[in-house]
This record gives sequence, C-alpha cells and structure tokens, in this order.
Amino acid sequence: MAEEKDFKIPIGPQHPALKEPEGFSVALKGEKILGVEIRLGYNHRGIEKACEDRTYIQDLYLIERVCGICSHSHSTCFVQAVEEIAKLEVSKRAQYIRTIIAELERIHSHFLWLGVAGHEIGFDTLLMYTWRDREIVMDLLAKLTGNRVNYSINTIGGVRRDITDSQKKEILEAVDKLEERTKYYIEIATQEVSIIKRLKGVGVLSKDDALRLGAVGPTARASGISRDTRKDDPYAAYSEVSFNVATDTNCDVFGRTVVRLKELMEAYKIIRQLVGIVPAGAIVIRAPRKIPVGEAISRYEAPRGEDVHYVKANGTEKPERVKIRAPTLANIQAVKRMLEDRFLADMPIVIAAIDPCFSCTDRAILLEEKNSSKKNIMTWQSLRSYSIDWYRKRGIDFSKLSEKIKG
Amino acid sequence: MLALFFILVFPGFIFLSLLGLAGQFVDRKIYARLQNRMGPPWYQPFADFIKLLGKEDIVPAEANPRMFKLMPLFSLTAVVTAFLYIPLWDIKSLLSFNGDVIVVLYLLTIPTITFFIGGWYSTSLYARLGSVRALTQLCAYEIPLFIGILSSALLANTWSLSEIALFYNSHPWYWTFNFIGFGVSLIALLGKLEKVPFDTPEAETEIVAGSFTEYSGRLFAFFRLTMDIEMIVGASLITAVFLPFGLTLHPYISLVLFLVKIFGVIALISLARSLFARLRIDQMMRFCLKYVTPIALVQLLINIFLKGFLYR
Amino acid sequence: MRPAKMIRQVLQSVFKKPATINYPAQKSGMAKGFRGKLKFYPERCIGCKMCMRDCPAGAINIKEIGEKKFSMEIDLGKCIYCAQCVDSCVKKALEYTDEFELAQLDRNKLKIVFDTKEK
Amino acid sequence: MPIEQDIQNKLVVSFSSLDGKINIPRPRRIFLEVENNIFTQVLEYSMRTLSFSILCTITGLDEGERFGVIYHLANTEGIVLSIKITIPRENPQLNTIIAYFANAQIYERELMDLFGIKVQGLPAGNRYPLSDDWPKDVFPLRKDWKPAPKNK
Repeated sequence: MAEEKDFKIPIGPQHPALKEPEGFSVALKGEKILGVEIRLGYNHRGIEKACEDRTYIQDLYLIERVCGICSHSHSTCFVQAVEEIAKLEVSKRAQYIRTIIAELERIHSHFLWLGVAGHEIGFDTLLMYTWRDREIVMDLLAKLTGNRVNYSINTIGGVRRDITDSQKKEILEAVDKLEERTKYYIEIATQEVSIIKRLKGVGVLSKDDALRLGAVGPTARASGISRDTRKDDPYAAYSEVSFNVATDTNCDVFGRTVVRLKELMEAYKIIRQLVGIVPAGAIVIRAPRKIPVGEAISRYEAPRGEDVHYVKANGTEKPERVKIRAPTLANIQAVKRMLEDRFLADMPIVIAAIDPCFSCTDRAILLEEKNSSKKNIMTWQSLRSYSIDWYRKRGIDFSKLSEKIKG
Repeated sequence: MLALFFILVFPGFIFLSLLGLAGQFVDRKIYARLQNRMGPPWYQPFADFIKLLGKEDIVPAEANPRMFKLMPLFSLTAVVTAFLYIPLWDIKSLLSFNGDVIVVLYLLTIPTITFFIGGWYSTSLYARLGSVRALTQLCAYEIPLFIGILSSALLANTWSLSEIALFYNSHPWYWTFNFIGFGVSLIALLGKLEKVPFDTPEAETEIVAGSFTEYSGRLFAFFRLTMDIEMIVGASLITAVFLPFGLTLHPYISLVLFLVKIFGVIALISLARSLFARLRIDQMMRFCLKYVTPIALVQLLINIFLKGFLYR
Repeated sequence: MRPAKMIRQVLQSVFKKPATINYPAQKSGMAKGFRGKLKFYPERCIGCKMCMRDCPAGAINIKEIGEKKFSMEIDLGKCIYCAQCVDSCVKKALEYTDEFELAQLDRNKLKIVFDTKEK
Repeated sequence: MPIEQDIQNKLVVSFSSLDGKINIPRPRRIFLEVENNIFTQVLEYSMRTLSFSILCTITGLDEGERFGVIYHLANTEGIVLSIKITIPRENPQLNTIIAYFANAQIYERELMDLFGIKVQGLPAGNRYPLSDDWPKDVFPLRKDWKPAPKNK
C-alpha cells in the first residue's frame, strides 16, 4: 500500500482538524492520498478498569464522562444494562423523560456536527450560525437537567428530575424554533454551491463496504443500510413512538449530512409525540446497592451510531466487568476505505463526517508508573523538575514558582 | 529629505501599516457582524501586532536561517513600494511613469513568491505543502487579475495609473463600462489575499497554517502585516483603476473619499469571505480558468470595441 | 444550485443585535436549577457519611468537630458537581446553589470548609 | 419470544452439545456457552444460516484461572447472540475471525493489549489501545494488575 519512500505527512495527534488526539499517517503523492495508517489510543483513560473498583452509583457518573457530547447515551445504555440484571421495573414516566433527553441530546450533537463540518470545509459562517442555534437546545437542557452537557439525569431505577408543565411548554417552543432553523439549514446544505462541491463524491463508502466493515449510525444509513437500533431493538419509550429511519443512497459525505438533517426533523417529531403523552407516575424506584449476579448487554442509538454496553455483575456493589464499544470504534475501520485515492484536502471533512468521538473510543489509563522498567516514563514531578533545570540552564529560574504551587 | 518623508512616513511605511491594521480591523469587524457575532474591539489588530513582536521567534534547525529571516522583509518592502505609484488624493501619484500599472502588479506578486520560499525553506511538511499550493494558486488567479486591470488601462490608452485617473476624470461615467472587470479583479484579489473561497494555501484545518507554520514572533508579525498591507494595496489598486472618480476635488476630501472607497472594497471582500466554503486547489484552478478568465476576456473585447468606437 | 445561498441571512444579521456578549463585562445568568457549588447545613448533619461513600470523585469529607457537631470540607477542584451527595443525604443537609464562577489561582483556596462558625 | 425459541431449536438441532447451554433472559437476547473446538462451526453456522451478519463487539473476561471471550453477534431484527468461549490462563491462544467479520480486527487487538490473549492470523498493524512504550507483558484489564495508587 504505502511503502517507506512515500511522502508521509502526519495528521498527527495534535492537529487543528481533529477535535481529539488520534494519529493518521497519510502517504501522499502530490495532493493524492495513497494510503492511511490510523493510530488510536491517545485518549485511552482506562474507564473499563476504573469501573471495576467503583460502586454502580459512582460508575454512573464515570461512564457519563466517557464522551462529552454523547454523555446521556452512555449513561442510559449502562443504566439499562444494570436495571436488566437487577430486574428493576422502571416506571413509564421515567422512560419517557429519558427518551426526551436522548432526542434533545441528538439534536445538540447533530447541530454541533453541522457546525464542525462547516468549519472543516472552511465555511465558518455555517459554524457560527449552527452553534448559535444550538444554544437554544443547550439552555433547554440546562433548565431540564441542571447542566448543559453532563446532564446526569439517569440514576439506577429511573430519573432524578421530573418535567413540569411549564417545562413542557418551553420544550415545544424550543422545538418549533429549532425546526424552522433546521429547514433553513437543509436548504443551505442542499443548494449552496461551494458546500455541495466540497461534499459531493467525497469519502465514498459503497453499501457492501459499509456492511463488510461494520459501519454504524448515519455513516451506514448514508450508504443505504436502513439500520437503526431505536427501530430494530427498541428501548426506553421508542416502541411507543412512530418515526421513520432517515436513509440516503448518496454513500458520501453529502449523504451523511442529509441523513443527519433528516434525523433532526425526526427528532422533533419524536419529542412532540413524547411531550404530548407523558404518563403520570413515579420517576424513580428504590434500587438495591448490591446488584445480583448476572450479565446483560444493552444497545443504544447514539447520535454517532450504535453504542454497545456489556455489564457483568457478581452480587457485590461493584461491577465485575463493564465493556463499552463506542460507535466511533466501528466507523473508524471504514475511514481507511473512504480515504483511498482522495485529495489531502478532503481528509479533514471525511474524518469529521463519521463525527469521530475518540474519547469514547479509547478510554485511556491515567497512570503514574513509578518503578517501571522503562525509564523515560516521567512522573509529573520529575517532568516539572526537568523543565525547571532546563530553564535554569538558560538563565531563567522558575524554582520559586514551583514552590508557590506546591506550597 | 522630502523623499525620505514620503517613503517612510506619509504614503509610506508608517501610514500604510496603520491603514493596514485599520483595514484588518474593518475586515474582521464586518466579517463578525455578518456572522451575527460581536467582533473584536478597534485596538485588536494593534494589540496582536505588538504581542507578536514581543514573542520569541524560533528558527527551525534544518531551515536556512538567512532565507527564513529575509523573506518577511522582502515581502513587506515589495508591498510598501507598490503603494507609492497609486494616486491617492489627486490625479498625479507620487511617482508615475508610463508602465507603472505593470510594476504595481508585479510588486504585488512578490509576496506570494516570498511565501513560497519562506515556506519551502522552513522544511516543515505542512509549510512545504502550503507553499506549493500558494504557487499553483498564483497561476490560477494572476491571469484574470492582469486581464481585468489591463483592459481598463487599455480603454484609457495608457499604462500609467496617473494617466488612467486623468482619463477617467476627464471622461466622466466611462468607468461604468469596466464593471465586469471590477467583478473579475475582485474575485482574483480574493485569491491573491488568500481569503476563504481560495485560501487553500493557508487552510488551517488541513495543513495547520500553510507556509506560515514555522514562523513565530517578529517574523510572523511582519508576514501578517504584509498580508494586511497587501489587502490595502490590492483594494487601492482596484479603486484606482475601476472607481477613479472624485480625485479632482480638494486633496483632503478626495483622500477621505479614497479611504471610504478602500473600506468599501474591503467590506465586499469580507462579504465574499462569509458566503463560501473553501474550494479545493483543483476546484479553485478549474473555477478560475474555466469561468473567471473567459469573463475577463469578454471585458477585454468590450474595451477594444469601445476604444475603436471612442477614438474613431 | 444557487451560489451564495446565505446572502440574505448574512446581510440581515448586520442590522440585528449580535448573539454574543462580552462575558466578563455583561453576564447572562444560568438556568434556575443549575447544579453549582454546594451548601451545607451543619445542624442537620448526623455524620452518617453516606455522601462520602457515594461521591464519585471523593471530593467531600465530613469531620466530627464536637459532640454531635460536624464540619464538611469540600474540594471544589475534585468535585464534578453531579449533586449525588445531595440525593444520598438522608437528612437533606446538603443543597446545591447555581453559583458556577469558582475559578481560583491557588489550588488550596478551592478547599472550602463549612462548619458552625461560618454563617 | 417465538423467534428466539426457533433460533434456539435450530442451534440445538445442528449442534447437539449445545442443548443445556442456551439461555434467553429477555426478548432479543440469546446467551450461549460453546467449547473451543466447535466454536468456528457455530460461528459460521450462525453467520451464514441464522443471518447474524453484524459483529457488535468482542468482550474479554478475566475469570480467575480462565479467560472468557464473548463474541456479540446481531442480526437485522435486533436480536443479539452472545457466543462465549473459555481459554486457559497460561499462554492463552485464539485464532482470528477476520475471514468472517472484517471489522473484528480492532476488537481482537484490544484483547491482545488489555488481556494478553495472543490472536493468530492478525495482519500487521498498530497496536490498540495502549501506547507503544507500554511495558511488556503488563496487561491492565487482568484482575491481578492494580493501577498505581492515586496520590491522595
């Protein structure tokens, strides 16, 4: 594929196009991409190991921080698995509230993606406008759940906050405003010449490639595979709502944009139905601290694709094993296929098109290995003292500064 | 002594850099307001410039230090000298001889060459790619720019900017024939200034900062100042050639009118900047050579017929 | 397929008020139920340490400073503002306020002690 | 749960040793224990005839003196079939299933890094998810490995 002598350019861990650290080494001939090697793992935080020595309640908040944008997806997926093991009957109202927050999160994630895509192709005006409109749904979420991003509305056995009637009215108003703005963006994305030129025919992934490489979510749906976990394996309140799966047959980045915009329109339909028929009832039931022995696997349709959680419980109050497979991990294998013989300039938009969330994918280990065989793994203290004497050699003494911080 | 004053202070370096920074402020403020944002305070460009001057400028190890350090100065001098030939407040510009339109156009090409050499000598992958792109883009937008501007000079039957101004002032409303040329040169100017539809050489989401990736501190400050002054000089070249009215009034009034015209052109540039996505380098070449150049040729044809018709 | 599709919207916003504000000068308040800094009612606390057990970040600890009187020390640097302690506390001795501007230069200022003296 | 029963019967019919080992805790979930020797036939059977064409993920488990590896397959109706095999702890070996599922590569690399399970037949490629200078034969997700104590 790409031999050594090729002109290799690293779109390295730190790069303006990538929102999170991941390594692509691209072999180039002029502007054409010959081959791509993908190096992941820079953002691996060892969440799966960390889950094993925390109680289920603490795990809830840890798993929510796997990713900043799809925090509700991970926490709902985890909570459903735990409730399945403990055989808890979650009340209908709690499931409805969970689904409303899930769709609101899908709206804010897709708006964020639309802005980032605009930025990747150099259209900053789209970024500014989409992120301004995204504030509507962010403020709404802050009102409903108490925080703009990590909502932590889920708890084992239900939800922690109820939705009052005035909040229901606010949701409906916000949804109307957002729907009108989304219609405007659909017009823009499908008619603006320079956007279409940069998106059409870029990052093509044929239908059988998508099936073979296991693409999920909008990336797969843009290649004509109508697979949506909310429809195939309904969870929470999705079985009581009618919506259709947004698919497209363009198989390229333009198709993914159209799929995401259609999904936004579906989300508004779902929220309107949900807010209309939220049943009365309790929002949380008492959950035991020790979860009985058992295992469960739960799937969730995150904004980026299908999110899979496997939880194994051993009767104590700490899970024995938590396995998280984020949607980006499934889509990343398709990126290699999409980038063959494309231009370098398409690289950022193709990577952004699968809406990578590498903090989900990696779940790294935070480690201070003091007595490791490798001598060059520095601990934080040795790194700081090393830099202080490095500057002292050049006549600037920072040692007093470090006392102040340590002191 | 007076020449030194002209070169260094009035239409020269000091006035031009202040105007350049003011131009950058106008550009950023309008661009922000178009995007429904607040936009920077008026002193932001000055603060950026002074901050950059204070920063440590690092020269990469493998880079050729002499070339690396000289490029910003070359580009700055080229752009500042180009300004001396443009009639500011009355018909006669400071220096003018028959053929100074060509000189100004070539002086405006020098910055792009220095970006290439600066980027190439800084031996970083991104800088290399950015500088190669800067050159390929050069061939795409130079042709329509030259045709557009020279077609208006053709109508005025001279190659000197001052005589162009003289001609269009003595024949009022003739400059309206060059309207197509004005549009074409504006698009080409977007390419020269590397503004969004054509800013692939400096595309920050692909190749970090193009040829400026390795520059920092004073050198980077001079490069950015060059970009600002190039915007002012480009805009003033277009106003001198395509909107040459109002030069015979009282010098102060025509100077103010000239500044208003320049800031008008800059507003047009930021409007264009906020409306389009960045084109890939091959799309940009195809667009420039397939659409913009033929339109420029049409403008040239119109002027040739007009010339025949006017001077029968 | 129209070029410059956003031109009407872009030109309109020149005359509209910008959507952004200069944050330190003008402040836009946070929603009412926002989970910010904690508040502690020492008289209600019975020292059961349920909050310490449930805190995901280990940011809160309760000390016995006298007979039947407890002080709570919270490290805002570690706290993730999830308010799980507020839910776990059986005696409702903890509440969250919507104060979120808590940045400090010195890490020690982040450690706040609530006890009977400080009212 | 008619569809799940019918899948269970088909499995039991074609692999008699699976009789007691299939458990269906809830709709659309089937858990399965399989011995290593017949694993590849079960996998191929469920992929070809039972049309479980999607590999969701592969989970590794450290069960004291044995390692459990669960392959989660899904089909278009949303049913998840989890096939579990166990391998001994000293020099654990697995052969790759890239022939059936091309996207299994990255999940198998994760097993290699975090559990130390050697997977034969994997093409050359970057290791995932640990960094290159991670000390040799230290496998974080094994129960006997403890992270360095957090500085209290």
